[in-house]
Amino acid sequence: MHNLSTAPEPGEAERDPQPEKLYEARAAVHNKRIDGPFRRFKWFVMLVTLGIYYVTPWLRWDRGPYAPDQAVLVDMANRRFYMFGIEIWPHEFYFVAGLLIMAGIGLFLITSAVGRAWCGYACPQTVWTDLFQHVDRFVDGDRNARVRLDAAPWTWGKVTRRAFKWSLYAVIGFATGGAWILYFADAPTLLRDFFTGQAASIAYITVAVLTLTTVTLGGFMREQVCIYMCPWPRIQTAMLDEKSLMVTYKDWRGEPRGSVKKAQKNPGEFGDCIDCMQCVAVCPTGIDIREGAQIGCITCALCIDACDKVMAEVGRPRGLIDYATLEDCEREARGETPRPPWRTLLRPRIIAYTLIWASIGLGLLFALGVRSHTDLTVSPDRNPPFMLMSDGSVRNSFTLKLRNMESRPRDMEIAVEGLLGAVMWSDTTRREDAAATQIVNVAADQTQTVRAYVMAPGGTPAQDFAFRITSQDEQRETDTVETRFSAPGDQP
Amino acid sequence: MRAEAALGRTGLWLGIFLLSVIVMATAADWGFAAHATIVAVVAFALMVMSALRFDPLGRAQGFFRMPEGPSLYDDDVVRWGVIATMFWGMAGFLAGLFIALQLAFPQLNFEPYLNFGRVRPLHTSAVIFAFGGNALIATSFYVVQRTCRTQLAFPGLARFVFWGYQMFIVLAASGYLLGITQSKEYAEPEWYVDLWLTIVWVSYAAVFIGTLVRRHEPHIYVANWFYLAFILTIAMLHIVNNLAVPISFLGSRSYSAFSGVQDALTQWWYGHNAVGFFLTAGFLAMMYYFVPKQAGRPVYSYRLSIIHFWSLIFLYIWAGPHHLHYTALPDWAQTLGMVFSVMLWMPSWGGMINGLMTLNGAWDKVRTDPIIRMMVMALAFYGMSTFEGPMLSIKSVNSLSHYTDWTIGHVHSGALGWNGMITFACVYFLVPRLWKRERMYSLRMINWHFWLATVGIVFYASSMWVAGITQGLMWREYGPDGYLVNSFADTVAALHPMYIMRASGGLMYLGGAIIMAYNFWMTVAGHQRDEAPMTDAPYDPDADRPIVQPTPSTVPAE
Amino acid sequence: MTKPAKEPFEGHKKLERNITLLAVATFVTVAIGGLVEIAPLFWIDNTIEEVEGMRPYTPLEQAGRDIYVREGCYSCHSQMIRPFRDEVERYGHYSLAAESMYDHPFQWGSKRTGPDLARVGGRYSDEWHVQHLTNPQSVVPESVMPQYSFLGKTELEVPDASAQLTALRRVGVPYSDRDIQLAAGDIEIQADPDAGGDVADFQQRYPKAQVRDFDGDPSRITEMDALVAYLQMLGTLVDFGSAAAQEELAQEKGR
Amino acid sequence: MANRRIDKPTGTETVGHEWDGIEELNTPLPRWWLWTFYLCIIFSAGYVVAYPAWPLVEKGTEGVLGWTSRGQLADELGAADLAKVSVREALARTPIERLPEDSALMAQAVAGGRAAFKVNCSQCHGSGAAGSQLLGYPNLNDDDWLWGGDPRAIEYTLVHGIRQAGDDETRFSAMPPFAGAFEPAQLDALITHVLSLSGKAQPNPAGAQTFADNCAACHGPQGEGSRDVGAPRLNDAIWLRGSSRDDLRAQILNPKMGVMPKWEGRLDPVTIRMLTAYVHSLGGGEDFVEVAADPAVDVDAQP
Repeated sequence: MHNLSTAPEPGEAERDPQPEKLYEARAAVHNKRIDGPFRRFKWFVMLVTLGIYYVTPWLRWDRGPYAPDQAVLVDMANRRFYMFGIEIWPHEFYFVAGLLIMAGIGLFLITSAVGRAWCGYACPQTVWTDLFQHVDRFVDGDRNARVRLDAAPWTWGKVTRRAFKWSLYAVIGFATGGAWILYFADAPTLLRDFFTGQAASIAYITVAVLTLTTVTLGGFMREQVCIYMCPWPRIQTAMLDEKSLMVTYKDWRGEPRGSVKKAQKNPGEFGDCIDCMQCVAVCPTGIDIREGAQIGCITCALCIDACDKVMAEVGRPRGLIDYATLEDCEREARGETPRPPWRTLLRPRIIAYTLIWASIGLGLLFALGVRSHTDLTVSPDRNPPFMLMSDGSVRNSFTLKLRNMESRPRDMEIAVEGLLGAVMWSDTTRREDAAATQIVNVAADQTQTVRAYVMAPGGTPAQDFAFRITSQDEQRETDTVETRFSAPGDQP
Repeated sequence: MRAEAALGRTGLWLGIFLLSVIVMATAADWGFAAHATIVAVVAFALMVMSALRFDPLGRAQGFFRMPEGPSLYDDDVVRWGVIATMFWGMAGFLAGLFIALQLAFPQLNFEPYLNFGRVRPLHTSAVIFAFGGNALIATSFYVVQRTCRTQLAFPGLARFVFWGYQMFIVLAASGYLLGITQSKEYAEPEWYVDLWLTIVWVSYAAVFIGTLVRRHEPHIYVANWFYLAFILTIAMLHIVNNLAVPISFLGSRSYSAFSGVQDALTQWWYGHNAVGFFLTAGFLAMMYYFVPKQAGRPVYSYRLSIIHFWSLIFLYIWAGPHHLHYTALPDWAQTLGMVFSVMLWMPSWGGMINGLMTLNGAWDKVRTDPIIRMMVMALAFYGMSTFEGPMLSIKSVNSLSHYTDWTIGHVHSGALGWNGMITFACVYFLVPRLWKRERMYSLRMINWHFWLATVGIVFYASSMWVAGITQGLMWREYGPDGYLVNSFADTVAALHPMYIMRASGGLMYLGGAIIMAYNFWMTVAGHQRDEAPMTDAPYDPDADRPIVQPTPSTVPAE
Repeated sequence: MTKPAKEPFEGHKKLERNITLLAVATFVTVAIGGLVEIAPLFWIDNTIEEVEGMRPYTPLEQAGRDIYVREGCYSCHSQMIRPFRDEVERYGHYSLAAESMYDHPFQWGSKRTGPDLARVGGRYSDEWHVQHLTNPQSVVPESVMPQYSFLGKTELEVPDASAQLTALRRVGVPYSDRDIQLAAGDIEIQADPDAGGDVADFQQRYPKAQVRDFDGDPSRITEMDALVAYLQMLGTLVDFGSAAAQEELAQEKGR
Repeated sequence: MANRRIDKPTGTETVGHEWDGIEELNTPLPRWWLWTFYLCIIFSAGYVVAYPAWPLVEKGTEGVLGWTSRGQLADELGAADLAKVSVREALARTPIERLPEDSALMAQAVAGGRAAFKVNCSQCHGSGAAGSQLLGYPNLNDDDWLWGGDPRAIEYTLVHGIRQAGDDETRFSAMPPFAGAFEPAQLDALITHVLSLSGKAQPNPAGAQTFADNCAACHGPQGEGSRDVGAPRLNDAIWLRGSSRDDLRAQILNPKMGVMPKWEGRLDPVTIRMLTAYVHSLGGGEDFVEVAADPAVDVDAQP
């Protein structure tokens, strides 16, 4: 692959094969500016993704006086994850597992429907590489100027230019890392603290690390990340089949290649490809799509834009390089008409993925919708499991955790159910006030630990019973937990 | 002549039978007696069969429709190895699914024999040593013959290696259920089973090295370097880690020669390198032969092979202490374990790069060749878990991840993704060639297998990753009052949904393996499914260059 | 590794052509790491801290330990408290290497599906342990632990307690001749002190040994007795009461 | 090598060997790979200098940072203790009987007391504070108190201990041994009577007489006990040293009397206060009531 990433000139394949160097340096990719529908789409996706990334932390969401008002916030200190109207607690982390699985299946779905579209448009590595390539173009000019500058000796002019370019890299990197930390604390406060030197050291470290990695990966390593390091290109490649959309050079139409002049001289001998190398020149990963499928192709389709433009200029039909499935290519090569795109999209595999993906999503939504904002956990004392009181009655002690997931304080009633004659009191009430129920106030958005003492008359056998909590507001949410009352002579 | 041989064999089995009956009668504990019984039953059956000149192997070979007559290479053992790989694989996956369900639904423990603590080593040993080990033995015998252009040295010993290894598996696995274990993870078998394995393993080394000595190629192929490193290192690890003193030579129980901190480090020196040399070096050897074969492309970089081979085997051995971060192991050893794991990152990735870049010029096949697809996925998972591994070895990460399900997820992304997938790919490559069929019964079914396995891994890895982080965070969660928030039982309760998701991932993975077994059986039976064609690398007899008859003129093997 | 004039890695071809060289080079390469890391643990003195109180396990505790090993408890329970604030506050003082110096094999574990057990001794009552082992969910409803009710129904069988201690002595546990000689009787004494054995002598040989009927069934010695005896001993031998010792541990460098 | 060739799709030269149709390209190492490898090695080299890493003869290298995992823990625990300073100060200021009014502070005290209890008290009272009937360590979870169960009484017991020689204020009482004092039948009757006090046996006049003559002075006419002299209550369901006839016989003839260390001087006053709060919170704690308004006087009145 290494030589595919160099800009191949005609005759390059016969270069002198003297591999005397120990390692192969990365050959820089200087991709040419191009305009066209796919390029415009790429601009659009870039704006949207970067926009989401930079704007999200600044969105506000009113959650009342007891919770932060940042719309999307990962609150590590209090272990809460806020996303608009949703608030996830640590014990609900399975939502994250669900989301991860959805992300995985979602990528399967996208890949089988439209190939490596993720790689081509939405992947952060792609978006940032694109951004850095625009910086290159802005500072050093388009492809030819950059190739020349690369080869030129290190004059002061070149040094200044490079310094300017790399400081732009650093600014982008810093902005990337800087925005990241805003997701983990109140954005306006953190931003102020950051520049006044009052933020936590972890914030500075995170920004430093992310700046460095952004500049290294986006500014310098670029397509090498996709080709060598990232697992997704391989996994996605493995997921493609003959019905997947890929950027394809239609070799039966293009070959043999010949310039317009040659074709005019010898009509009928040459294919549509005029070997203008525009498809190679615009490629952000520096590959030659005409060599067929390869891991370096992230299917950004810029070569389609380039080729279509050239075809229009020379007056040949567009689509010499085009999104196509292998099946359609075979059909087209045989002279049949390709199938309409919806037939490719509506195949069983895609429908199956969509169903799996959607049902997990619906399941999660359902779980979110019906989850109670009141939650109770009970752990009985293990040592001693029961206690004989002086009047012969039997007492058990429990640690209850009452979770109030509403952002306002609430009173909760704790009741003992299914234990005849039992009374309870807690660490905040007096034993003299023991009764079958107790009221506890739970602070907003907090878990309240309550020691509950349950006492049953002497002779009560060991048995199962339940605690039930009921919120003392109009919702009257309840949660019931079964547990066990131990007594002398308990044999499980 | 044949009668004499049969008589001799009968006598041999009779001897073993009598010996095991004596052991059975005098055994100090009933577990040891049970194992002696197993040996006695096998010996008795073989004795009767020998006496009746009933040829069970021949019958079985007929049953599995193995090709008859002499062939270019000595592939009999390889065929048996492929069957064993699939059989133990299914057994191991099933055990894994069972224990995954036990963690979600503890009612599924059936005391005492099917309690989690006894089935868990059964699962790990079945997948690592039975499934992985058989795959390694079978492929190494296949590869070494072809890359050396010679037949196996000591064919009889090679058969002993295979059947002896199966005996080891049966004794080990039945031992776990009976409660015979020395409790060292991945080295649970007791002293006498260890001794037996030592004999088998030394024989294995003899066959393998002997074959290399007989080679008719001047150079030793890179796959064989890895196989060699795997065989030698496993021998070293196995012998040192299993040093023990039995209470009685007629009892199963023994006590490890080392104690406490020394025992711990020896064990994880062993345990980590069971991963490093069994599951990495050995499987890289498989990769180095089967990926270029299936892709029909040259290996990407000879130089990379050299650098990554030597750096991998040198560095891997040091990484054991990262299993003991923040334990009572001295800090200096922990530091070494961490830095060597970090340095191991690039050497590990060297194998991935060499495998994947071998596909340069053949990437189009990934779309249409389900076997290559599996290999690519295997290498992708190899890359991911060898990145995750060094990351988990960093002490601050490890302080959160250790003791949690994150480790379990990490291990399985390697085991299911890398070892499983590459083994399946090799099996699909081997079966048509070994049974002289044109192709597998169905290439589309390979596709199904691939998808089920992949989705299964997604479920498994994501749920365990989240479970691990949940667990790690909940353990160290402090309330505003400065005291711990969660009781241990709270963290157990929080994992329940993740355990169910994990089990469903395991079910899918097992489902894929069942499809493979069916596909295998139909292929062996000589059927070909009528289906839309897919690409495969067809068998090319010209590539099989003929074995050079031993003549002095050829390049001498050193 | 290479001279510039030559093709890189030309020297390696020698190894590729010679199986003996290749095998020896491979073996040497893989042997180094283990030697450097493991061997010093046997000679560096501060590997195992000097603490008071460690003693070999009583035959009953050792029998319980064998059951712990047999049931694969290490699959889910660690016996290694790491020096972290949360672990120290949850489980007790962090584990020392000295505390497992007589553990053949070690039981530090690698996964905590259940809690750490390094200092479970004395935390819960015998009755709790018996009930919990018999039916874990009856006392901890969230638990995913298997049931071990058969332990209470199975008579403890130690074929030859003396041979057991002899084997342990061979691997370095300092049992005295008397310990070995009295091993079988010691099991009875510890699990059934009222039967008339010389309890004082036993406790003098095994300081801090807890002597009682553990499983609530004095009529016989079951596997439950042995396992509970082992669990109740865990982490109780070394006395961490003295603050000076802790400070010394915290300040020791080069370990 | 004779059969080197250029591989067409990649344009790279092969090494020139072939095994079963497999060739090798002589591609140079990817530079980023090698450099990342070097970086990892440089990082490791720095790390092993900074941290303890290499085994030597006597010990391992110490690392220039002087870091140890145990030292780090000590620092962390120190920092955590520091964070609790304000709580400790508040506890030192608050008289124990006013503590239950401040539920936040009480919760802090209970949590701290739980930790201290595990270290200092669980050896005798058990980690669950359930004591031991066999060994006569009182159960602290129930509502039966030998010396009083309100916060002040508990703190007093903790500070001065029970039957501690050398502390004039220690709680002290002694039950005389009655070995040889009773005829066997008389003793039997007495035991029956004592059991009858809590409904475990039929009343019996002979025993009642013996009880009134010998025991009622301390244990009270109905066996209600006396906290002033630490005489256990005999008419409830709780038995410190067992309720079988044999247990009672042994205790009458040759009474065992427990001791408890005085914690003053061993533990700081705040820790003692936290322990008090914890023991009080176990479920049997009594409210501070006017009857025991001046426990110091009561204590002083002891024999």
